[in-house]
Amino acid sequence: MFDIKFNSLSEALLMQSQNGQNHGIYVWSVVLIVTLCISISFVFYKYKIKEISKKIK
Amino acid sequence: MFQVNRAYPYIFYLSLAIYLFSLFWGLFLTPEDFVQGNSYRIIYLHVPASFISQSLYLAMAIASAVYLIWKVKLSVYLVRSIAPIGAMTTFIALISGSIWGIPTWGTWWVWDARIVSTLILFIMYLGLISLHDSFNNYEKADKFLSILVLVGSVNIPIIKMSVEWWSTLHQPASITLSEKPAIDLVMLYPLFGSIIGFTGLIACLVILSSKLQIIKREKNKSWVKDYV
Amino acid sequence: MNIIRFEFLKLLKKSRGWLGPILVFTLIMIAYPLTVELTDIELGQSFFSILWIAALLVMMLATEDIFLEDFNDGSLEQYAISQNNLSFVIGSKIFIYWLVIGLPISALGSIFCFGIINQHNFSFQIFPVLLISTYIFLNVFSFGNALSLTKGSILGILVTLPMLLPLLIILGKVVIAINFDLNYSGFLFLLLGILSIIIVIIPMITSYIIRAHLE
Amino acid sequence: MQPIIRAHNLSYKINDKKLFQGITFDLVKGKALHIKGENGSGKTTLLKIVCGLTKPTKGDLTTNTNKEICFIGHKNALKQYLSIEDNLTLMNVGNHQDIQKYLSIFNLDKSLDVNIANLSFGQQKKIALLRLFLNNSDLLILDEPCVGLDMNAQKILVEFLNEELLNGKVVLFSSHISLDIVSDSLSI
Repeated sequence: MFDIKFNSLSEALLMQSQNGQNHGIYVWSVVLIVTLCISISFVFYKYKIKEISKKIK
Repeated sequence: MFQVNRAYPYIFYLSLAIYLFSLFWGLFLTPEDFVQGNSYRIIYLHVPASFISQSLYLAMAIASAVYLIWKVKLSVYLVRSIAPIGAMTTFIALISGSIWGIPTWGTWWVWDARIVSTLILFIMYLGLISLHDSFNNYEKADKFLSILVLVGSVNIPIIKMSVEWWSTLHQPASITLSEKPAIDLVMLYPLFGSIIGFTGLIACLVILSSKLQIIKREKNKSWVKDYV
Repeated sequence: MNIIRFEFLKLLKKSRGWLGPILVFTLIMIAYPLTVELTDIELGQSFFSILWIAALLVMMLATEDIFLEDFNDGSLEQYAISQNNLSFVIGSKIFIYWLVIGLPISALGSIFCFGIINQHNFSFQIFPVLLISTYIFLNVFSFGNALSLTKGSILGILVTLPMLLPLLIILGKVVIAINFDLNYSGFLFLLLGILSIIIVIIPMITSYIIRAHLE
Repeated sequence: MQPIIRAHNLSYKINDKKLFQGITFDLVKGKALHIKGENGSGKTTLLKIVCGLTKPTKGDLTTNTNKEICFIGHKNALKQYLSIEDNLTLMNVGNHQDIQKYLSIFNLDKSLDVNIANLSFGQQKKIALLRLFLNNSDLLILDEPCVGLDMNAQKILVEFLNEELLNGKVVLFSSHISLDIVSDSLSI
């Protein structure tokens, strides 16, 4: 159950399926978008809180 | 607020760890899906986001009911701070869904019941934000926001129902595609993990966002000045 | 009863308030066949979607200053102070708008339906549906307009339009039902049921919103 | 005697900024109260609180009248696109016995079919004041009633108010200029 299904990094990036299509681009672009959205909102809120704290001081 | 502040790093790192671990599990350790190939791995990102996007609305509805009945100011701050995060998760759900659609359905957009109702949800989130921001008097804005959230929450099941009803006639083929294939336990564990982890991360975002709202709205209070 | 009479007088004397929407509706109905090749089948195919969208847009237009004018000149203030029930005032206002704008538009819609589809049973069956749906549209849009009272009607529409999408779906279903002679009265009762809920709730919520605006 | 208005410790905040606080007054029949204050000190808000349009942040207010409150605010509640006659109908004072008297005092009886939009600011204000002159209430609330009025109309207004006070009505008004009315005054 716990063995990695891809042999190399490039294989993991491509994610070739049994029908021969490479699905890596879809999976990784979604991963990228999700990480970007979440991290940007974290940075945004931290920055905003800092900004408003400075103003109040 | 101080207690939440102390708990915040624990929640953050724990849920981040759970999320990353389940993502790793889902992306690399689970077997390939027989029908959809490797593209099904998007499920570990897509399902948590769409789950959260709806539960956030529910949370907003509860909070605005609390505001309208008991006039608890904190709950309307919560409503206002959830709205942009809800919009963001709905956006993630929409985008990841449509990217997932390219390899599996052959098209990035289908007029399918779930997609349309998610899109409507997204528009509603944006409408809530723009409504609240267009008023300078916070008390008015709070009232209107909570009324609209409540009215919208009555509407969401109706929208879902009617949209589903509608699309079964027009697009009988796509419906079966959007339904998940009976999922194997091996794939289910990391899915649960990613849902829990994502929920934790979003909870952290909500905490940050409501902190911002509280500081913004109570900036004249002395305890806020002491705090910052 | 006085309130209904006064609102009627006000709306009737403000001709751009009621004539404008009706003319826009007529223009859309006239303009639509010009965009399609003039063969009857194609015209009929998308006529109903145009009809519903036109009704929706025109109701949007009609409610644009349903409360704004009264708010700006202070009449709403007087209503709120007086012993009249504010939600009754709002309900009768919406009713008058429907009587003066929604009713003619429904009649026009079914006349155009007869002209374009050329089947009289269609236009007879579409008339009550139009009557009910315009009333629902008016109610929901006045709720949106009350929310964004001083901030322009675009915001109100943005906020309420998502809530009307289910209704559009039902209206689409009604046309199919008429087409295949299925369960038409069932849909009519469904629409009536929706209307009877909305007609009670919307004035109540709207009066709460308007009181908040007057603070 | 039971007071018509009893205000106790009223305060009002807007966006967490204090507008006024600790306002207490009682008004019995036949008394008038002149509310004074700078611009932005909350006179209009206080009057709106008494009308019941706004809720005070703190404090209680009880009004003891069965009849409707007569409120003349900054906004005239007149329809610009309607004639004077139609506006009077809308005010529900169209067939009051004194209506001809006041119309002729203000020199408006000859132009009943003129649209409000074609009248001057002062004339519009006079028509809005007809709501006061033909009132049917115990409690009269006036927010800056003299803005835009000529001396003659101001005199008529003051005379009318004094007469109403003798009739046992309660008057609450805010004004920058002092009016010749026997009244207590309250500065906020």
